[in-house]
Amino acid sequence: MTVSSGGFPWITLVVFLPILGVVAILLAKEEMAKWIGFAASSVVLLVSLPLWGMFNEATSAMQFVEKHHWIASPSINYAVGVDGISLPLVLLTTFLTPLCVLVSWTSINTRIREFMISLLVMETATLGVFVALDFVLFYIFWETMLIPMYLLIGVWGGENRVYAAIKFFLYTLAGSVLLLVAIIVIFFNSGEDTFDILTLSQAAYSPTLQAWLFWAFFVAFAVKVPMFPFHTWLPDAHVEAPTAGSVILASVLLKMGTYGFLRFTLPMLPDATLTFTPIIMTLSVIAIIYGAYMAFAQSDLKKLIAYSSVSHMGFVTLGIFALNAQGIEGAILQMVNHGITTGGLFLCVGIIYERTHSREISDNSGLAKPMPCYATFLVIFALSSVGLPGMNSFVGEFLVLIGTFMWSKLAATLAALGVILAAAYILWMLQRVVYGVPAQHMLSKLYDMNPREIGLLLPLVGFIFWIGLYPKPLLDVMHASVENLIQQEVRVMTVENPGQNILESYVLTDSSSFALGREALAR
Amino acid sequence: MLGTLIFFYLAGVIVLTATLVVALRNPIYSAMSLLVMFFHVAGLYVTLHAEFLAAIQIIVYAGAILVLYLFVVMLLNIKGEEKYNKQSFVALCLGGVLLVESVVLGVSQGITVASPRSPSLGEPGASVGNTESIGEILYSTYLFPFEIASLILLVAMVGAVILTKKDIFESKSS
Amino acid sequence: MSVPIEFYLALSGLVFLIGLVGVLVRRNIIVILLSIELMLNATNINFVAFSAYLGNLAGQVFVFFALTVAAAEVAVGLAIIIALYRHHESINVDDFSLLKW
Amino acid sequence: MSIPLADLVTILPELLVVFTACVLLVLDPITPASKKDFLAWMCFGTLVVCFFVTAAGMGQQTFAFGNMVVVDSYASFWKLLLYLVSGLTILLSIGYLKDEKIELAEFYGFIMLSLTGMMIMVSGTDLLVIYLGIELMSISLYIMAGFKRFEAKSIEASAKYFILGAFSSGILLYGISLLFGVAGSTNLAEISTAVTARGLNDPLVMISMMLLIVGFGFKVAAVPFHMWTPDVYQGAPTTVTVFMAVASKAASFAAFLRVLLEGFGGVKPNWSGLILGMCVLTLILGNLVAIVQTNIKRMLAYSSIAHAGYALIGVVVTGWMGTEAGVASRGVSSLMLYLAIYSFMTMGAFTIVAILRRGGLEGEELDDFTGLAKRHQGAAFLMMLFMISLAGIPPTAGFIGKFYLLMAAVDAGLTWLAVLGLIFAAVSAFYYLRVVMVMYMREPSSDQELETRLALSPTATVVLACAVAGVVFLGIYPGPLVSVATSSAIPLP
Amino acid sequence: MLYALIPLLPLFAFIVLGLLGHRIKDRAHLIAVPAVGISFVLSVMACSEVVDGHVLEIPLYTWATSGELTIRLGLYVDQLTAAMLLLVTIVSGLVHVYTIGYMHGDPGYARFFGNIALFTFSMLMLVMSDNFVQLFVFWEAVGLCSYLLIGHWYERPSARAAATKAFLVNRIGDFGFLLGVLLVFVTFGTLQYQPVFADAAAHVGETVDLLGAVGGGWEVSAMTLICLLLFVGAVGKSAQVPLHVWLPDAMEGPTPISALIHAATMVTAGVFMVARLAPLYNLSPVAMDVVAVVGGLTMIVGATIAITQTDIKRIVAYSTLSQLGYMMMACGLGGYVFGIYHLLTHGAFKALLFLGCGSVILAVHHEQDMRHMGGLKDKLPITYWTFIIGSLALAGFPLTAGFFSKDELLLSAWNAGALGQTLTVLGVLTAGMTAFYSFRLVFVTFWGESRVDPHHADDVREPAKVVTVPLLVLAVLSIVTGYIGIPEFLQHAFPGSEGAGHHGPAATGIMIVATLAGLIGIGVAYLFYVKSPDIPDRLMTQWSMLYNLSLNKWYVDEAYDKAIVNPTFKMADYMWKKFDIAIIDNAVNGVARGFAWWGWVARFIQTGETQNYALSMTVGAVVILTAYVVF
Repeated sequence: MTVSSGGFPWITLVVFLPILGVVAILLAKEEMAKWIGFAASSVVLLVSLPLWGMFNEATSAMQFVEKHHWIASPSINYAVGVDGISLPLVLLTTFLTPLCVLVSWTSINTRIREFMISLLVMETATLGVFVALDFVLFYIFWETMLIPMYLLIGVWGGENRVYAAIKFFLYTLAGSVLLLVAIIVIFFNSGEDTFDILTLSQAAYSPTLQAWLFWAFFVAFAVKVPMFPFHTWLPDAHVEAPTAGSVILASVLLKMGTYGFLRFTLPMLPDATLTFTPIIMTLSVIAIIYGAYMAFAQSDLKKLIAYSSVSHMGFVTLGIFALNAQGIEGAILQMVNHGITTGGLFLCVGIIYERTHSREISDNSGLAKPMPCYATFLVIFALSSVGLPGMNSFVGEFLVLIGTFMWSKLAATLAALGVILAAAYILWMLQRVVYGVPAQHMLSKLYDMNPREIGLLLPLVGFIFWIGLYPKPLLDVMHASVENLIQQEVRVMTVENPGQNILESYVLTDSSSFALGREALAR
Repeated sequence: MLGTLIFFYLAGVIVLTATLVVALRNPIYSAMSLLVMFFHVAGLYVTLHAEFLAAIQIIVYAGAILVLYLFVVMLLNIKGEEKYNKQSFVALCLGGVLLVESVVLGVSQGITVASPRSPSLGEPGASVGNTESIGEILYSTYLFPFEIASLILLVAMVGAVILTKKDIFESKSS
Repeated sequence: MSVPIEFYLALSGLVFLIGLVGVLVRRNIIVILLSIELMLNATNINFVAFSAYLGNLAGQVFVFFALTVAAAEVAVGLAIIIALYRHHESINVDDFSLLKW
Repeated sequence: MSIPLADLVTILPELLVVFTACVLLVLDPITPASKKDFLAWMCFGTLVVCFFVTAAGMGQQTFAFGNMVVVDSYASFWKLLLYLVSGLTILLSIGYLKDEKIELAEFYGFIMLSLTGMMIMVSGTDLLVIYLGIELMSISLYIMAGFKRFEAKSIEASAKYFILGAFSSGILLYGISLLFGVAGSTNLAEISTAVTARGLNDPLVMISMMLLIVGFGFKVAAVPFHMWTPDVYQGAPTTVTVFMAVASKAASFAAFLRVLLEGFGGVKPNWSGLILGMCVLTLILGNLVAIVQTNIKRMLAYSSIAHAGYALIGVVVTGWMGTEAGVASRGVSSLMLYLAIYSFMTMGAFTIVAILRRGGLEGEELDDFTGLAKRHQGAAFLMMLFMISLAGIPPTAGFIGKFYLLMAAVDAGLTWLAVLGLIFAAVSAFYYLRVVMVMYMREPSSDQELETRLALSPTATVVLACAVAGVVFLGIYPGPLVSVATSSAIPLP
Repeated sequence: MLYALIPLLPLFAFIVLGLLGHRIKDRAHLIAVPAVGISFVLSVMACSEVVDGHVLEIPLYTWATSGELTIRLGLYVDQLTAAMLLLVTIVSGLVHVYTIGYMHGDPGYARFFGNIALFTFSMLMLVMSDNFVQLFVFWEAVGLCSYLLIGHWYERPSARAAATKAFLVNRIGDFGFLLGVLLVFVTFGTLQYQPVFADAAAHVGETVDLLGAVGGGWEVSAMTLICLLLFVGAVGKSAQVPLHVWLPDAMEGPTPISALIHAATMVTAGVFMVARLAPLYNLSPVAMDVVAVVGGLTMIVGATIAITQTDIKRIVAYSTLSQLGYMMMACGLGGYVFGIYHLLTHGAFKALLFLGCGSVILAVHHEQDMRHMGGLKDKLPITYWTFIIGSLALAGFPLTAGFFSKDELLLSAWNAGALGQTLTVLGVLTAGMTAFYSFRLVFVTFWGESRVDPHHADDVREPAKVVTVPLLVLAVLSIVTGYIGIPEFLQHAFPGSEGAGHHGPAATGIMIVATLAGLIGIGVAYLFYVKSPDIPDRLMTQWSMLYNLSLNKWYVDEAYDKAIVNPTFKMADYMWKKFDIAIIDNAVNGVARGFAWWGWVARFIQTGETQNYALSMTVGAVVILTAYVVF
């Protein structure tokens, strides 16, 4: 039987259109591959746009829901839908994939067919992760994503690609081991015969169980994010991956982890969340500062950006576990921002790599003269990742900092330090790459960007300034869902100390959440 | 009383010869002592009123199988006097452990066998064991296993041919 | 019946163990097969003893089948030994270990 | 003395298979070498027929030959699986035997006979019958393993298999003899009543159970009784390896489970703990050693050990103390599901190995796969698919199989076991992906380009098609198979 | 609503130049200058509207909402803002004109105009903003502009470094500023000025727990913390000690920039901010004192360094530093009106001085060291005379604008209690030094015989009109601004801060002393550099220690490099290699290697010998049986 939304199956269409593209590529000739790839991904983008238009900001409920029975026992459904949390990420994904195809236009010239296929499968998998409303479905997409990424890195990557690919694959796979078990445990403890995420979010689990599940989830998500101690796969993967790979990796893949926190950890394990918030916050702060600090030491552009990603994702987790509207909305916004900004940076690196075939800063210095247009774009993206006001990242970081500040002045202060560090390494990078003196042996290779490259960077710049100058629309999409999410926590906290809504409990007594956490643990 | 004496004689020889089979360095001697043992096992069967089996024991085991062994030994004329395997000590220990443990178990819990099916047979094994009744059930109750056994023999036959016949493939492929 | 069942059990157990040890200690395949025959005989002793003790023929029939199987195994086994001998000019088990690790 | 017709009808599939085998052996000498394929197709046809016969009788439970044989949905499920596997093996062999120059029609005969043995194993309810079934299956396999007589490895595999097999069946038989003493019969039902009556710590019960577990543990290749597996799998002709790895393992598991549940259902705590230990060891050892293998057949052998470990999780769950009936049957069904899925992916993987030829030999070394994606995209892609599935990564069937096993484990309160299993699934991903890596991310040497070719006979294509269909379809829509397995698990207590 | 155009016009100019710059090239000024011109006119109108005390509020749009946070952007024009508007538009306009000549033929001509247009926009938005976020946004935006403009000639390594340095140091300040803003939100629940000012008084008693959820309970007064944090931003932006190091280096940028950004407008943003947030600062005496002290320190430090520098632009830069010190001090002592007053006049004459330097530099072919100048007063009459005026104003010579503003500033300081009076003394001292170094500059540069590089000693001549006209205008302004009653105008913006009585002994006393100090300074300069030029050298050798201290800017830069910059980079590299890779990553790979190793070990169980296999089976059996026996 079918419990469909009755309406047109938008989500399914968006998610599985890329697969159609794959089929088309298989049928067509090798030369056609990239054209089809581009066509398919653009169509997906076009189809995904109406979601934004038809999205109802008023409700926190899932929208465009489709639900079909898939497996009878245990009842697993094909259930998809979006809310204010997933919608931005879905759009981000659909928006970035065409760019990835474009940037690979000339840089990928071996096995184009397989490349495009991997890219499209990747898109389906990632979209699936963001829209899945059934835990098993989610996990399936979550894992499926590994394969195409593995190939992207391993087949089209740099010198050390195999090592990076296997490391990426095994690390993330091992991470999600506990996730699967946790899913099953939740299933048996929820008291209902369903893997439906929303239903499972409503059920109440004993604090001790929650504590276990929390860490099970944590490992899986933290590896993806990646959070501080689990970050070492990122530099390798980023450096070795082809440009498109890096972009997808940074812009979409990392978001899965933080999305996981938002979608599962917070709503399903409120007590445990409150209990362990301090730990996560600490880790996030460490990630912010540590990542930024590591970036200082890098002479390889991609490595530098990779470590900066660690730092930026630290802001996201920080915001999420601030557990208040500003923090979480800032975090979601920051996911999008990081996608755009870091994506842009990687695209830039890819463009220059195509010319000089080196990622070393020393080889790619002084581009302002020979490639003024490129330099401009690079500066814009760099400044955006510094979190310059008027650009996208500032909004996210600002909100996150507000949220964190309510939780702990100290945490916010340290996090803000990260912003200074970011400025330091990014500007230092600019000073060398953009303004420095060009390396003589490279001069001949430095020609400015062609229309295709400009075309693929312009939209990103557009977003940077749109979000930077008028973030309200994007935020409005989130409000309802985030509010609903926070209510989950409030429910718990009011159990702890009635008559206090979450904001007060943070603003008035910063330490309340900590205390509550302890009690929750004690129970 | 007499029965017990006979049993102990037979058992003693059986164990002895069995040990010799394993202990003797020369395969031929081993085979020979196995032959001796087969006869005594057959004797044991007789004391248990399984005359038919006793006969088969002699015919099949001693007559067929063992001869087959000797035949192969001769065919491949293996020089005797082979050493024991390096692991023999470990093996003996393990065997000992198994023995001790089963004895311990047997003594501690005591061994009880299922109670006789048909008490009507006052002196057990009197009527049973005669060839007729065996044949009877063999072709009625145990028909199905009987057929399977025939298949096993078939397989063995064909398999032996395939494995041993020289230039079988050449002839096929030509 | 004069001889208690335990004696038969002990006997068969002993023979079985001897056979088992034999399989482990001898290197000549033929002797190993002989040891396996010991194990089978031990089984048969059990069956016959039980069947006599319980007074049902099932045990004897089982011996009958076990015997058949033993015969078949011997046939195949010897065939394999011969084929093996063609390759290795030896029938000591530890002489052939192409396949390992 | 008359043979009741009903009984014959009940075992109609067995009769058909045997009949075909005999006909084949008769026809073989009189058919010209060019026509041999006909015989293979004859066997295949028979299997198709049997498939429908069994499928039609699915659901009801009929005993035959005085409760020696039962045809219930449990047995039928396995039989269907066995037909499928044997059929595919036959199809694969048609081409393979030619390539390997061991084109003997008897081969198919052996497949049919050993299939008979397996069918008897899965539907036997009397230890005598089960034992004979095992022997029939094993003896055929001994011979098939040595089929490449002129190759030392093949014969060595055969010999090792034979010696250890005989050894284990000796042990098994002794166990049966003791049980006979315990129950006064070899019928599982009576055994279970006797065992239940005597309870846990009767020495005879204990020893006999120990011996049975050793015997069956050998057949299903559970550590520490697994050691024949790598050598035999590597040495035997690949199609035989497939047959052993899939069919005989499935049949052995089926019989093992039936004996444990119907015979020793009363003393579950007595064996579930043991099986748990074996299960853990098997998981760990299989996966660890597979990491360092460079020969694909051997690697797959170890992986099949590891998979036996996963399947054992199902067995453990059925016997785990404190699990009520629902959980137990979930264990059984998940085990059946897993083995069914495992058959597809293993079949596929071995098929690729069988059809990939370098020089005159088959490409069984990891190195032979280097840069396969360059030359034979299709084959490389399929191999990747099977590897992914074996590693248990969605959306392939392998994931579904693991998923249900883990469900069962967690349901039985063995969460840690589930975690362990998954950790080693991650480990296994390493060696499975290495194959993918070699195929996709390494450049083939120039001579390799010339030497390697794909001996892709039409029949082999069919096999691959089936395997892929299974791996993908069951991965995306496992519903039907799941429900079949669930319903088939019921007859066991 | 019309006044929204004041900032928007420069923005428009920037956008046009940014997109079409490569087309427009040398005609860039045709877009930029008119834009700024019109916004000047509009500013005048705006000014005239608020002159009678009421304010303009122009809401723009809601920027973002999140939870209980709502940020509305808008423009807010009161007298303070109006005055700043005028200053910005005038100086910016003149600098635009001046640039036409100064940057003529520069490859980055259009880019340059684009950037200063952007700067003008940002600066205007900054002064007009009506909430903290907007303030912060443009606070950083102007920083960005200065970054881009300092780095305009990025071929020069020094310029690159200076740009980065400026941005980073500002970032450090902004870090405090940002935290201040956050604290404001947490305390007041809003970020709009008016509501915050409205119930500022209500929150005086409040304290915040510094460590928050981390525990510890370290309570401090919210208001003070807010003010101090925000002031950190001001310290960075207005180059107060200890974050002053970026300003002198910023002189690497083209001179018009130095005039516009690093003298007249951006660097004064800090002072402006303090004045703008007077309602908060007034509530926190502690913060006020800190502001005052820091200002005073900067004042004296800047002066002491300026007296020994030889790069003309740096001299002026350091004087800017110390003048900013004056203003900050004034604000800290509650004399906002006079702080801003001095800010305005200073804006005029300091811009004048910079542009003067510019035209000198232009004349002597981008030579900045005054030891290679001299005797220019005949060759560059206009420059010379305007420069004199500027210097007089800077030295607080009677009847110049500088005289009035500085005088009233010191007076108000004197009336502000003990701290105020000590600082006043310092102020007078500084005034003396100021006079000294500014005239040292004049004498060495324009008097005496020419030491110009002989190659182009002969073609040293007055630059084009576009350069000289702005000089004249500014010269006029640096006189006039003293007479048009700016303080009275500003009074409205700072209720309750009626300037201390202009009459009475204190007033006259201060006036006389300050003037005298100025005159003495000039005299000494004359003595040293005209009468007997050997004195300086003698002093130099006698007081070499002090001399070097001053010459090397108190070694602050070196200290920072040694203490912070270098260690940071070294440490980073070490951490990365020795911790990230050697420990964390190694642990990760170690796990994988571990599994592989165990596999490698375990494979040897598989000896290939059949009987070992049988043995292992037996072992299995034994183990099982033992298990049974034991359990």
